[in-house]
Amino acid sequence: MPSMSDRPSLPAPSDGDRSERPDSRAALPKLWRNLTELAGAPSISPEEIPPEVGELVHLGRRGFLQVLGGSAAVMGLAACRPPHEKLVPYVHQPVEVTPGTPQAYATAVAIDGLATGVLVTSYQGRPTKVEGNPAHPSSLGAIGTFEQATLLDLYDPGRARGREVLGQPFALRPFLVRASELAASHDADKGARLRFLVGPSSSPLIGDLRRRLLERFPRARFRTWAPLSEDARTEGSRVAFGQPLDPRLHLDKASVVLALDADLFGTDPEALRQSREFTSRRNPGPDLNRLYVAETTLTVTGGFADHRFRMRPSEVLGFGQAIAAALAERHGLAQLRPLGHSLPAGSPHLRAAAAVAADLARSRGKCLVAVGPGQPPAVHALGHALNAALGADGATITYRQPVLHDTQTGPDGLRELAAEIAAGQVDTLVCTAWNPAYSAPADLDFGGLLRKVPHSIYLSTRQDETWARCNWKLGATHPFESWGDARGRDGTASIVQPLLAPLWETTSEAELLSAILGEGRSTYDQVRDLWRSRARLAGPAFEQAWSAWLAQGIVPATAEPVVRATPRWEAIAAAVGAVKLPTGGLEVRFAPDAKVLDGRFAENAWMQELPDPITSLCWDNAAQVSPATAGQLGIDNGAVVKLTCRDRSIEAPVWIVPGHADGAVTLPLGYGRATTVPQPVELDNKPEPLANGIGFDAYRLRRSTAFWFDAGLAVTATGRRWTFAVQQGDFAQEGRPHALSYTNGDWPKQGTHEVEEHRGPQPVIIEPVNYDKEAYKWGMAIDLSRCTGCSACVIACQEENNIPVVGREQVQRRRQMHWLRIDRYFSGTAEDPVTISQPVACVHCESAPCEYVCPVNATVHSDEGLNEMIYNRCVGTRYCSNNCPYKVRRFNFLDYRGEMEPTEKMLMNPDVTVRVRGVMEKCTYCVQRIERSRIQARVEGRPIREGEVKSACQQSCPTEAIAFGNLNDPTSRVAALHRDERRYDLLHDLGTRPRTAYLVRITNPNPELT
Amino acid sequence: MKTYVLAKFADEGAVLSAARALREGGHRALDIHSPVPIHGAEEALGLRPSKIPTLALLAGLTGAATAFLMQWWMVGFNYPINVGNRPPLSLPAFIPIIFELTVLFAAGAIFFGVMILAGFPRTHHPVFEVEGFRSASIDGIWLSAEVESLDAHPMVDQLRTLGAGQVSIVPEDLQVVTP
Amino acid sequence: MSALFKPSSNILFRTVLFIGVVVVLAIPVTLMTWARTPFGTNQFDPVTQPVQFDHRHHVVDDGIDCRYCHTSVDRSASAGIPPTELCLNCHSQIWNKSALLDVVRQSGATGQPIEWLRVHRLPDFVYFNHAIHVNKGVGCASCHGRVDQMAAVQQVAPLTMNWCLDCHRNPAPHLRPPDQITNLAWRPEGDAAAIGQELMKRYDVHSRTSCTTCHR
Amino acid sequence: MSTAPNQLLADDPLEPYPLMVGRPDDRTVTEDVLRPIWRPTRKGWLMLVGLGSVGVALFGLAVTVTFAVGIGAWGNNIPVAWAFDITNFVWWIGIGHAGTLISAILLLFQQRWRTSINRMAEAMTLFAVMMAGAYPLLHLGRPQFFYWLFPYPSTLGLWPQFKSPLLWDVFAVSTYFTVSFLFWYLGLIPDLASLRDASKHRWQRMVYGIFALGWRGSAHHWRHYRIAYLLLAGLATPLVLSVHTIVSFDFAVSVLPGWHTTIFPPYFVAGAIFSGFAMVLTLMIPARRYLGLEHFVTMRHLENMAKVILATGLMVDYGYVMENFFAWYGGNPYEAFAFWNRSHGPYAWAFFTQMTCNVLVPQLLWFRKLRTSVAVLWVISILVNVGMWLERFNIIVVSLHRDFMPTMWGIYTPTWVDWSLFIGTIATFGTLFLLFLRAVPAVSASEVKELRRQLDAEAAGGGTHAVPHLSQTRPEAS
Repeated sequence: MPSMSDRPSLPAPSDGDRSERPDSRAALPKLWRNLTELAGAPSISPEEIPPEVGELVHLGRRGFLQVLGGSAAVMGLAACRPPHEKLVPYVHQPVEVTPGTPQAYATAVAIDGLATGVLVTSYQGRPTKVEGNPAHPSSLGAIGTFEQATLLDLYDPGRARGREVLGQPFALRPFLVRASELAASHDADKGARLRFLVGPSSSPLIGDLRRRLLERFPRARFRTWAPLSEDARTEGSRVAFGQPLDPRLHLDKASVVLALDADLFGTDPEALRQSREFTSRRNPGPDLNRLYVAETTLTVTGGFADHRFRMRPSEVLGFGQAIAAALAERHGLAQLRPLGHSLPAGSPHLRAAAAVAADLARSRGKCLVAVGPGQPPAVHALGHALNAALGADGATITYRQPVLHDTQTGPDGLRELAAEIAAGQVDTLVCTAWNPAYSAPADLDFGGLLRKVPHSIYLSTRQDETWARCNWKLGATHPFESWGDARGRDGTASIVQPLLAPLWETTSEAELLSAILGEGRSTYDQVRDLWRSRARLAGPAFEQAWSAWLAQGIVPATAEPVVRATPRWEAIAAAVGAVKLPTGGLEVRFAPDAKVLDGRFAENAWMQELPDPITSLCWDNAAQVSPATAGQLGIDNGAVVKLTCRDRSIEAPVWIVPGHADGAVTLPLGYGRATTVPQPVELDNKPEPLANGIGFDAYRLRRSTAFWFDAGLAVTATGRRWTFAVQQGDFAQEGRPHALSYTNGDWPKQGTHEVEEHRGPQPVIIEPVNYDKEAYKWGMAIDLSRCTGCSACVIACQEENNIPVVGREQVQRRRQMHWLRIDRYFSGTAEDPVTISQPVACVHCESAPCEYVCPVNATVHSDEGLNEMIYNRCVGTRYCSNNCPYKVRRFNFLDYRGEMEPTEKMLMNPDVTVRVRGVMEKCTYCVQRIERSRIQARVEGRPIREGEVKSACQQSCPTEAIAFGNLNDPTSRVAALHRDERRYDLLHDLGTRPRTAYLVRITNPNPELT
Repeated sequence: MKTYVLAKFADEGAVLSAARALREGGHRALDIHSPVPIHGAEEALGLRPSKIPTLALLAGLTGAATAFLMQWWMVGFNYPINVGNRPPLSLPAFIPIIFELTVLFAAGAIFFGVMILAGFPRTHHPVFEVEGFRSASIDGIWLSAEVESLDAHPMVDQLRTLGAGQVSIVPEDLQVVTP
Repeated sequence: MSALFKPSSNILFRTVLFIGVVVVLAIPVTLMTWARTPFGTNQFDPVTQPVQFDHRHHVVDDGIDCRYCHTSVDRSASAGIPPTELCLNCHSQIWNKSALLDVVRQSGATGQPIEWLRVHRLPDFVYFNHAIHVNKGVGCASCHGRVDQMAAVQQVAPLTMNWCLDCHRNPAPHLRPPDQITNLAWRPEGDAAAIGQELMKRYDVHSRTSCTTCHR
Repeated sequence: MSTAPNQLLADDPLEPYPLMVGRPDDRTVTEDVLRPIWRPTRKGWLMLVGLGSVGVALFGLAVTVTFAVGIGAWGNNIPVAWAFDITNFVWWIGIGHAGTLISAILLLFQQRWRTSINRMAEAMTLFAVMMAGAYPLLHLGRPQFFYWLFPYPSTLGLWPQFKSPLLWDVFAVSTYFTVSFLFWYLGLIPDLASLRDASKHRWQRMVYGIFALGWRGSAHHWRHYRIAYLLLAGLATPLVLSVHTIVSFDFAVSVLPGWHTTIFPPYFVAGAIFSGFAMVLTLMIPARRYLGLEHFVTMRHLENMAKVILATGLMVDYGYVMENFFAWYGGNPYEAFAFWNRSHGPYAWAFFTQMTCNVLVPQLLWFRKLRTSVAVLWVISILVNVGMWLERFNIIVVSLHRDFMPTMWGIYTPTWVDWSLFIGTIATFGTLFLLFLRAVPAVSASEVKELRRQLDAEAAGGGTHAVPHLSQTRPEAS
């Protein structure tokens, strides 16, 4: 990664006009203005149109290509051109910019206030790719779907923009004045009628602003709201230790892991690190760890588990208690006795509880119990107790002070605020939390209350439900557009630096808060001053440190210290004893959605089209039920049902998920958006709100008192039906050896020689070409033992390779374009299926069936044995796809790009041709990265180093399940994996000689349970 | 000075014997016109077998050679590319195109051979000047003799004696005379 | 005269047929030929630029090296078009009154860049990289010709795929010593072939004809 | 024309129907054959052409939409990347083959019953191949670059990929069309001359005169003509086999279960003749009525064609049996599934309709009563066409929609564009055929005249050799 250190951090210019939005304008204006002019915009003087909008909107398509400073441009195949296109250089070329060569900048993406360090690849000021920052403890080099998807949001023409106060549009300067006037009106009563509703934040900068705001308005109150609040988790630790502590799991140290309704590898904020740590011990042999999962909904974690116990949400506590009881009775952990409570006779989990307890007891100090945020505090407390009793504390689990400014982010705070608003005690509500009108529990009717507030100030990236109900509306600046800071879950701080100046007239949270403080200082200065004082540095020393922080993406030694946590057994016992769980009837469980999380990614096309890791649904959510429950209710896939719970009801289509707990319904949050309106600006093609009219809104059934699950749900069929967009055809392997799996026990004896027949040479008439003499023989290996199916690679591939989104209707026609798909297979019984996920992209057959049928040489082999796809030669007979046994080729049935908005073109990776209608495309092993590295290496007169070329999927993978590299280098990881005894080839008997090898999945079931 | 003498005959036997008689009398420039091929006409007129078959054979071989050399040079020599691990020169894969071009060239040669050997297109010919000759493509059987204008009338008499029905003379100036 | 067609009709008919055949054959042949002519390839078409920049003067008279302006030619895909400030490095001192340089000074003053016209254009799906060629001994002149003799730069190479392939298949004749890369006038002394072979080894040249070398 | 009732049935019990009813003299033959061209246009014909033009317009619309929107306007997807397009292509090509077979192969085998039907059959071939040829062009994602499939010296220095069956198709289909056209036109020349000489209006005579190229029925013409005609027939025969063999290679050389089969070439050729003869019947039964040529195209011809349909139908059935047998016996699970899926999968309806039309229905032709009933024959011929279309659909779509990777299984549903293209080609084909019936003799007058001479000779007891057949080209030694 090119170092960040040479990055200029220009001081904020002093001239008043510029200092309006100094942070962005100051840091990058030169680069940016040149960038736009670079693009050969018609020479419009800045006066004619507002700079933020105008220059970009007037940017021609060809224009942007010139951003590449004159290198061969990117897009469009059949390029017929006007004579002599424009070639527009910089006026002042920024020192760190080399036309035609990308830079990587380190920054951080914070979701619900918890930062993940990222490296962003940027071409002359155009961020095009988000990757994990290896130096960051929450990333370790991996990157999740959501962090990557934020890049698409950045360029989305549908983003909210501008400032509107009581119907009047405001430029920044007048707005600052207006805001300070409003603030002044609260000085009299010290802000008694001033309220802030913010999203979870760990940013020291925001913290500092909050402190200063409360100094000026002592009686004002800050409330934090997150639809996926982890209050129960915090509360649980408060019960267990008397103080809110943040447990940190060290899965690499644990041999036995029990997850109680915890989606460790899915939607958990630490999923990246946890996946990496857990799979680091996912190798066959004595050291192989074991994962038990007790959950309601089938999650990626559950699918990856060695044993999965499906139970209604309310049963988890009982299961935990049963384990506690067993540990107390049979394994001498007496301190657990008061917590223990064995399961009623006839419970399906009797054996399980006993076996898990025994297994945990066997591996004291090397085991841990994790509890998910969806479980009540008592269960968390129980979890802490179990960990303490099992000697996990300090060994496999450590505790830190929470990094969020407000430990309380859930419905309770919101309820109090709602009460205050209802009582008319709030004159001004400053809302920077994400869309509370939509995401607040239904019983609070927060959307309705908002209208009661005389001055409701809402800062948002979207014109969403809340936007419609507030009277001060501010388009929010994207993190990649503004300065700031954020902390990871362990407290490690990162400086958030802008990659480009704001694309549109927008405001950042820091700007808004300091505006209310009546301060005009740029965020850039504020961050630097704050960190100067925190670091107790000055002058050159600070500048040096500062640029080092920017370059590394983290501020060293800022992690929270580990604190000793001693469980308060009585309190825990009391809490566990006192807990009242809703029971009776069907249970409903609210779950974050794998695609849109809590709904904030609903407008993100990448996430919408990403197939759900379990159901493979896209552009939709569904009421998930088990086959048995569906049978009892007499409903099938696609049946629209009426869900009634405590006199509230919604209608939702049903999707039957094997392995779902009986007697419960899972409702993924975040869909059913009807009110997101497109940005009302003159766009060539107005973006339709993506999320409108798809899915259903589960928030309407969610109560602040039953936040995560509830009972007494009634389901009645409406007789209507709904057609889903499902990307996967069939979920069974049909007895075919595609995704191979063995248990740790069977593997050495039985598996090793069974796998033999799925690898090795096939008899052929013609002696195949031998690539061993070549300098490089690129290959890939995918370890099914590590793949959780999290889908990060799918988005990474989409981002790297300019893969278009085709939309719901086209997916229903089976025309999705993902080069890399994750096949998930269910085997065994529909009640307790074995789930296995298998990433499949082009396997680059050496004897490729697709090639010899192409009449025009559009797909052929390179001298190094890559299966090349040459888009500009393709005439689109689609014969190659017919003859591809892996069906990994994708065809541009329609013009999926259409006329792109200028900002959408900025997203395109200039190293990859943008495909036109009528051509075939497929995974290229990221050949653009290979060639870039090759040229770099050959210019420097050295061979390409191991690990220098990483495929996008490999780079993103949290579990390092994907290895890519040079098979002719015996020391490379991929070569080693190709030699591994677990290696096998997909559809080996066809003799296609694939370059991508798979490694058999090894599970580690507990012998007592098999 | 060429002149055509056309004689209409009642049946095929008559025209054949007339033709034979005239050839024995030393007339070579004879032709028989009929709606369907008359067996024995070639023999009666002493025509040598057609060259078409030879043409077709040569053209066919040319086609085959062209097809093979083309494919060999293009993918085996000029730009050999590794396609699906198969050798650039895979002869079996060349066969279909070799065959097709053989047929194409041969067929072309046959058709254009007829055009040239039969002297097509020739929309005008002196014999068309005789109105009655229109029956030649329907049911009429005609014999045409190409003679010096001075010999036209003797020829007419000779044909009459050989059993011709209507006889016409088409002189140089195409002014048809029906004696 | 009772015949349907006049005697002349034979000639007419045959002529028409002949012309018909010729036309049908001529169309593709013409197209293929045209694609190879300078009209088809845009060769030898001097481009008038917004600034009357004369390479002859700067290269020959002032002896400025190509890399002084095209700075990233040896380390990046793009050779780089000089920013206005680079022009002004000199022209703020010399010729700083010349009317020829109004555009440049204006650009420097207003921050509005100079809009040059592209002369050498490859299709968008072709990924040409200057750095690797320059570092492996391909001189500027090989593709750009004697720019030092051009009043206004023109494209001298056809820039067709076939032309690229010729060199990629047999690079030796097009190589030159490292110190001669930007020497537009360089000619190999002595046995050109031998020199080429020797340079092949020295540079460790592996010119490839695999598709993804240029198309990605 | 003289048609005595006793001539309606020949005395041979095996061949009860005569090749020609009556013994019309040359002039009558000419008049009978040319009459449909001279007589004023009829309402029925006009209505059919009008109907056809509507279909042509529909075809034009669908083509426009396809070019404007892209292949996405069709129902094709991944995995079913080929569907109606290639199905129709194979179907049309197959239909074309019957024409060449009748005119060429029957000529070589000296089958006299070819004489009065070959002209129509050849015309059908031409039009069918035109329709077939449209699809390979239409189905391209980027049709503007179709010429990349031809080996021409481009500035790219790149050539076509000669290992691809699609490229073989390009050569096969274009050769096939050219040869069929030359063959058809050569056969037409003597009749064009008759039209030139017999037509009433001068403009008619002029037009036909130009196309007759100055044919004078001269012995010099005939001697080249006859051998040329025979040689073309000799070339067309292997060509026909090669074309459908190559078409079958499109599937046979792939790795796809249900495609990768060695019996495809013979099985495809048999299927082609099967469907082709059915189409000839479908067209000829109404045509002979409309042209008033029942005495030239007699029940003998219809019955013979019915017999060919029965025979080739049985060959096709054998193909079905074999491919299913090997799918089971071969023991390849993917192969076995592909065939199981045809009869048990979502497209089972297509499979069973195909079996009914191609296996059961033709068996009716065992019965003379049925195969000599014009109405029954006509219905059967149409059913066979339907069946053969479905056969291609099953081979292409049903094999594709569920192949190796269950996760990529899918369903294909045609859009209105798919249907319009299909119907559109049928309409265009029909319209062209109607125009053909009005423009040139649908029965070869000159050959009928010859046939009559032969029949006369036989009647005179001289036997066939008394009057030479076209195939005997060498003058006997004198």
